[in-house]
Amino acid sequence: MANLTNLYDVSKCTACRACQVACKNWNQLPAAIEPFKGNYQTHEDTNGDTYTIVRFIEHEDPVGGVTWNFLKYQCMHCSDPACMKVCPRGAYSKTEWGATIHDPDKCIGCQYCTYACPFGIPKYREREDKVAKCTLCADRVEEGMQPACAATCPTGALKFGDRYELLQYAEERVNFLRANGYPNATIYGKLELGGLNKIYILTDTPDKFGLPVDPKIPGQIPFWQDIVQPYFGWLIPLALAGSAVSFVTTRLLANKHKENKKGGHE
Amino acid sequence: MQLLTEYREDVERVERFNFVSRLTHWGHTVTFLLCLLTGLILFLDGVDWLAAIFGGYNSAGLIHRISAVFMTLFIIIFIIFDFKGIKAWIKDILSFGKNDIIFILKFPLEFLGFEVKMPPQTRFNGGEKGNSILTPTCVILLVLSGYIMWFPAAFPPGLVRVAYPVHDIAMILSTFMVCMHGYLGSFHPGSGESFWGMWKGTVRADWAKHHHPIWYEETYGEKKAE
Amino acid sequence: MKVTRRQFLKVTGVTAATLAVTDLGFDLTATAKKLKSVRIKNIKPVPTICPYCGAGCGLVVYTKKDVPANEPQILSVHGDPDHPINRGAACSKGAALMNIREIYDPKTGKQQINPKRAKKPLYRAPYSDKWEEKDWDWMLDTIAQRVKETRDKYIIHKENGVIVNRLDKIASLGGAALDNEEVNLIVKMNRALGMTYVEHQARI
Amino acid sequence: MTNHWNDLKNTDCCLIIGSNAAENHPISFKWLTEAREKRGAKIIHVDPRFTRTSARSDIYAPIRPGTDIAFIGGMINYILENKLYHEEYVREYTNATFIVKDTYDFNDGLFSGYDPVQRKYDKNQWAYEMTEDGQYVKDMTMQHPRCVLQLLKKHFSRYDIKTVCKITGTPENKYLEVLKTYCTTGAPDKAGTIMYAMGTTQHTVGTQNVRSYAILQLLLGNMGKPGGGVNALRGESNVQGSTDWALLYHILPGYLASPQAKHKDLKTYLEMETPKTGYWKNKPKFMVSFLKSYWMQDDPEKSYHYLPKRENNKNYSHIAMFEAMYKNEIEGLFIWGSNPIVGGPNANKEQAALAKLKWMVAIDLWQTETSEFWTYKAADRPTDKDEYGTNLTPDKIQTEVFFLPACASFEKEGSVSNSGRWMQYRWKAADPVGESRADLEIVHDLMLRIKKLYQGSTKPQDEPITHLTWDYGPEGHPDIDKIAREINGFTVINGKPGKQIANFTKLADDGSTACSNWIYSGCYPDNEYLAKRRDNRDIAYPGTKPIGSYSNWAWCWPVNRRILYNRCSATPDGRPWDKERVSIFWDGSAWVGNDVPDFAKNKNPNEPGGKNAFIMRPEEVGCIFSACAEGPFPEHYEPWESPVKNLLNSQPFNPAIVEWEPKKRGTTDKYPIIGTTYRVSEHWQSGVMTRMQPWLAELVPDVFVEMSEELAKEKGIRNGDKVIIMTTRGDIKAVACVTKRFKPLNVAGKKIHHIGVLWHFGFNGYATGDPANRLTPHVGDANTTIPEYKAWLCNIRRA
Repeated sequence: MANLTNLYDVSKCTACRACQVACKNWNQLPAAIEPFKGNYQTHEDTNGDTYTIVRFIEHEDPVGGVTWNFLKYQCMHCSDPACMKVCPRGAYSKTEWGATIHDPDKCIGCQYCTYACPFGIPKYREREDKVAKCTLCADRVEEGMQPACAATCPTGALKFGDRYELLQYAEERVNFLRANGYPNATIYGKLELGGLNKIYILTDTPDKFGLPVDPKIPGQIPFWQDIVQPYFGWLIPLALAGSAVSFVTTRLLANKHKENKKGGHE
Repeated sequence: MQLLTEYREDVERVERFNFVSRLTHWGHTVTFLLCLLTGLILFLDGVDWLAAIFGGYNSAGLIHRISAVFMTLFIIIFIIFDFKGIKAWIKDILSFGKNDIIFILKFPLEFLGFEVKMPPQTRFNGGEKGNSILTPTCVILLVLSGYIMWFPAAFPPGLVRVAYPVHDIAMILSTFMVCMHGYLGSFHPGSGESFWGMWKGTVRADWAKHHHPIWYEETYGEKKAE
Repeated sequence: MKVTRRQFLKVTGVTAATLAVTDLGFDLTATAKKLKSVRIKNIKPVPTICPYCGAGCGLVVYTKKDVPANEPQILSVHGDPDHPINRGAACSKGAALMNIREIYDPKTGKQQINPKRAKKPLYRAPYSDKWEEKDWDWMLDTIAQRVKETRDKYIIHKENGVIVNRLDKIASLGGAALDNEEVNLIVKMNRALGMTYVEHQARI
Repeated sequence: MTNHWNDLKNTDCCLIIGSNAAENHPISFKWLTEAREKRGAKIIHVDPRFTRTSARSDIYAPIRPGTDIAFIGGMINYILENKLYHEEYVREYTNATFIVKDTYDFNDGLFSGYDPVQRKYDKNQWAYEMTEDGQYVKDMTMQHPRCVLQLLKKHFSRYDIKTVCKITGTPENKYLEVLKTYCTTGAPDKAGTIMYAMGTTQHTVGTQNVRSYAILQLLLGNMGKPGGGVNALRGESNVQGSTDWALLYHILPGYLASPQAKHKDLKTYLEMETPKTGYWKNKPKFMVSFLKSYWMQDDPEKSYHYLPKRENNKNYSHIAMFEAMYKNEIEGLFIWGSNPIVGGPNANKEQAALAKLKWMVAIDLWQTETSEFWTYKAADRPTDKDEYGTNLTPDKIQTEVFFLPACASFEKEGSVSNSGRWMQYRWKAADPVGESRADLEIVHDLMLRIKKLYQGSTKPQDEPITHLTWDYGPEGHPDIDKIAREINGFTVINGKPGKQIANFTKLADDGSTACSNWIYSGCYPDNEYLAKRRDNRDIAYPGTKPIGSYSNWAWCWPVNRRILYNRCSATPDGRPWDKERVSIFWDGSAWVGNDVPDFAKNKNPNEPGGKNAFIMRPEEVGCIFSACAEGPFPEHYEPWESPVKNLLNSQPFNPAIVEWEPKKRGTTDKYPIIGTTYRVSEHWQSGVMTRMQPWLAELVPDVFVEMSEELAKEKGIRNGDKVIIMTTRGDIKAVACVTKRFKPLNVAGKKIHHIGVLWHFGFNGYATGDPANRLTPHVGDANTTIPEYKAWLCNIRRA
């Protein structure tokens, strides 16, 4: 089955933050009111009640002048998600069309996923002692609707559809942007981490939007998940088995020698 | 078949572990096992039955955290009330030498029940020293990494990410050690008196003289008397 | 499931949607993952127009039926996919429409009536520092009385031989967010009373 | 808007000036984005602040607040000098060919006929030259020295690029870019649109700002075309409708002037107010039908006197109202969902004025700051400054306050008119909260009770009430259908409603028809309220492409016409200027196409008047030259409070404005920084709707003031610091937002700092903060008295 995903074109985004509200409206999330700290972007990061935020980043260079970059930031729905890898409860799963979804009934709030995620996306929700994140509105999509953010986007900066077709459109669009004043325009999410199920059309390099240029799953995660978890654990049964063998052999040998009453070390 | 050696009051006994040491030891035994079992729920897949014993995943998590706090408290108590003991213990561990290496090399045979001639040992033999180095180190790592994982927001993300494998590795190593130690300290026929040393605090003087001659000499022997 | 070109276009909102808001033309119900079934399924939305700026975007409100007036009724609010101006879109304010009536409590996550909404007529007596709750009848009667008192005292019927029927002592302000039918009546009342200070947001 | 939202997709170039469209009208960018993608359209943003609109524009040109006329004047000059105007259009569809009398003159910022004492002009000095039989004298070659085009050329010749940039602070290269890009729309098959909002109108020269846009668009031939027009982006869901309904002192519904004492009877009124030419010559029909809708039983000659006649030439506007209130001249006040102590200019004074009322009725969804102006928290100020005696405790405030809870827009039903004049219905979706009620029910019940109090009165001054036709059913819930039918209009038979009329062309001046608002006539012609229509097909006229008219969606005034002045979307002989974007055209026997013609349907282009595209004007052409309070052409005047001298004339500010508080005019010695107020996408107007909503309070939780890094450095302010902003009217506290997007302006070689403050805030809600309007002055435009919120002087320091 084809992957369905969101395409986000920063060159069309006016940062109205409708996506942020529509997300709360659909996912029934309360507000998380924080004081104003000098940037339009009130939340520095997503939180347990805010699955998506729009970043506001200012740049200035002597030639191009001031630019104000906006970036909608949320779960990237990685094809091989680290959150899914580390979750001890198997709360994460991939839908067959590419969304990474999280089952709150299984979640125990351990937050391993939060720190495993190269984008720091799953966030702890204190009032439930669980982690929460963007679902790509899987419930809506499975009923034939678009995700809430894509449906509400006034300018069409967010489009939802077939990943392959959206990538084709993104290529055209990036070529257009490169020829029209954005020489560094690029696609993000096509190749990153083996292809994200979230595609960005950027007017500049990813670092100008606060995106990791080459996102990687932190090295500790595969070491932990692929080596420690499956292999180290065998030491424990080994110890138990050794003890059992010893329990038997010592007694067998003791019966044999009899005189061994006094010996032994703990 | 006899599981434990008999506790005998009719012979001379000498103190091997004071009350604080024993409290710490047994306190850790309980909290460690609780943490282990509740923690294994996450480490192993498909152990819902184990979670069910503790009343589900959430209460297992709660028990894990409470036990961990007590585990920490025992360490603190130990440090506060028996600092001298710790110093002596560490000193003894650090005196790891030739005799200890020979002990460890020969140990597997003894483990299986063969008669082996061991070199004289200090308060702790080579195996115990190994255990004394590894297990507390692992426990400290478990405690530290555990708190990092409990309060991830208070630590740098890199440290949090390291904490997970560290917690796991420390858990595996310490569990390995605990299994061995638990067996040797109780059901291994040779352990004999050492169990009572930790349970009641005293061991038979003759046993001490035989198994830990150097320590016995230093503590209860003539040298001490001087 | 195979997404055809036509279906893709529908999903991306390129073609104008039909009245059936939820029908986007493809079927994903076969997917194995169990999800909460969509809460607006089989609910007919009520179209409204966004109450904020002058764009006049359409919004649709999904409500639970048979819920008492003072309890949360709204399931969701979306941009109206049939509306030619916004085609299903809504800005942050429009998307938040539900908050005018209902909010989610940050402590419990529970849906509740927005506690800031005024629920009862209130009266502040001269020199008082607090509101008193009053019933509608008392309020309307007292206001009508005040209007009559002030009007009877100050209405100018004739000035220099010309009938002017002018009342400069009562003013009316506001109304830009009200419906046409409402402002029609407000203007009618104001002018019939003789009011001259009739102003609203278009001036500021 | 002369055009409408969907039509923005038809544009080739969009000049956004005095508007932050992307933030305050986000959906506009849906259609601009489409125009950009499908047509390669360019978007230009001219604004003092680099906003989210600027971020999405092709060209951003900074401008000093209050210098739009200089900016546009320079464009007009550039167009005339380089002959970039659409000549045929200008010749046929505007008054460029008209000859003006030689009494017209202009000297050092003053037109002829100025009376410095009254601060008023004698507009007769600027009259057209007329033939003896009452025809306009024209020169179709537009060479006559006193023809409008030549006068225009002369007037704006002083607006050269260098001077303009010195005044506006716009870098020359950016200005040139704007000129070159926008002026290409003068080509016959191109269309450029101007989008403006309160950044244009909230000035002492607001009206002339808009006039300058109109001149620009007429010169480039952009009026009446799909993708063109002068488009006011209106800020409230029904501010268009409520303006059409005349919730304003100077008009009656449908833009009929409200009577003054000088209009001593109906006959005099109609004689004075009805022009001889243009469609307004039908005014008697509209006025009489209006009177019939109010007092159906009475003879219009009599019921005319039931309407109040205001004092001749007295200003009753918002500022005047609060000035009068402050002077104890007003006793009672109704507030229908308005919040003047946050949204009104000089909010401290307006708050103090409320305390002088005897009684006040506030109708709103929430406790607004205005409804709680008498509380302790309302008296809270960040500094000791108290210029107007606002610092009053409740025990000193006499005002009796009645608060009536209103229900939300989706808890009731009714229609609203958007900026594009579309009248759309909103259905009831949820129940009102608590005891809250629809404003319709409130006004209905209230009026019935007032009528009851006056029942039986025989006093002549009570007749307007006792005779008032108020036939919408018993108390409780009025019959909205009856109201809608009255809006459309019907015949009157024996003082009773007869049949619905088709539209305003069927109205009569003999009392046989009633219609409460003639421009809305046609919304309910038979038994269907057209505002409820939901057919969203964009049907094209055979042989043309659809242009986004959506003519079967809802209804639009006048007579469902989606683009005004659409006669000029076609050549003088009736062919479309652009075959791709056809509005209407002459098919040999009638005007047909994708819209309702703004013209007589069967009038041949070649018959007399067949090219007169602006039928609402007496001249029946577009007015490049048009008498406003401060002159027939826009001239640059500095804002009332300005840090610099006018480089074009020696007038300190607009010579025709009223100075309400001359002593409160701040000067640069104490207040060297230009201040401006504005809104953001996430909040709405005085914030009383949005600050009460957690989801929106979350997005913008506090009042902030934007400033450049340079200014912040000078003042020792860091990003996120609390700061105090000071003007002669008051001080407020706000959070500093230090940004690269603000730059000091270079005005005539002088470095000028400017700051911008959000004005959404007040002391109630999930997000609270000081109202920025405590800083703004009580001074307004010379024609409309719209306050000058957008340019004033202030100073700033760390709190």
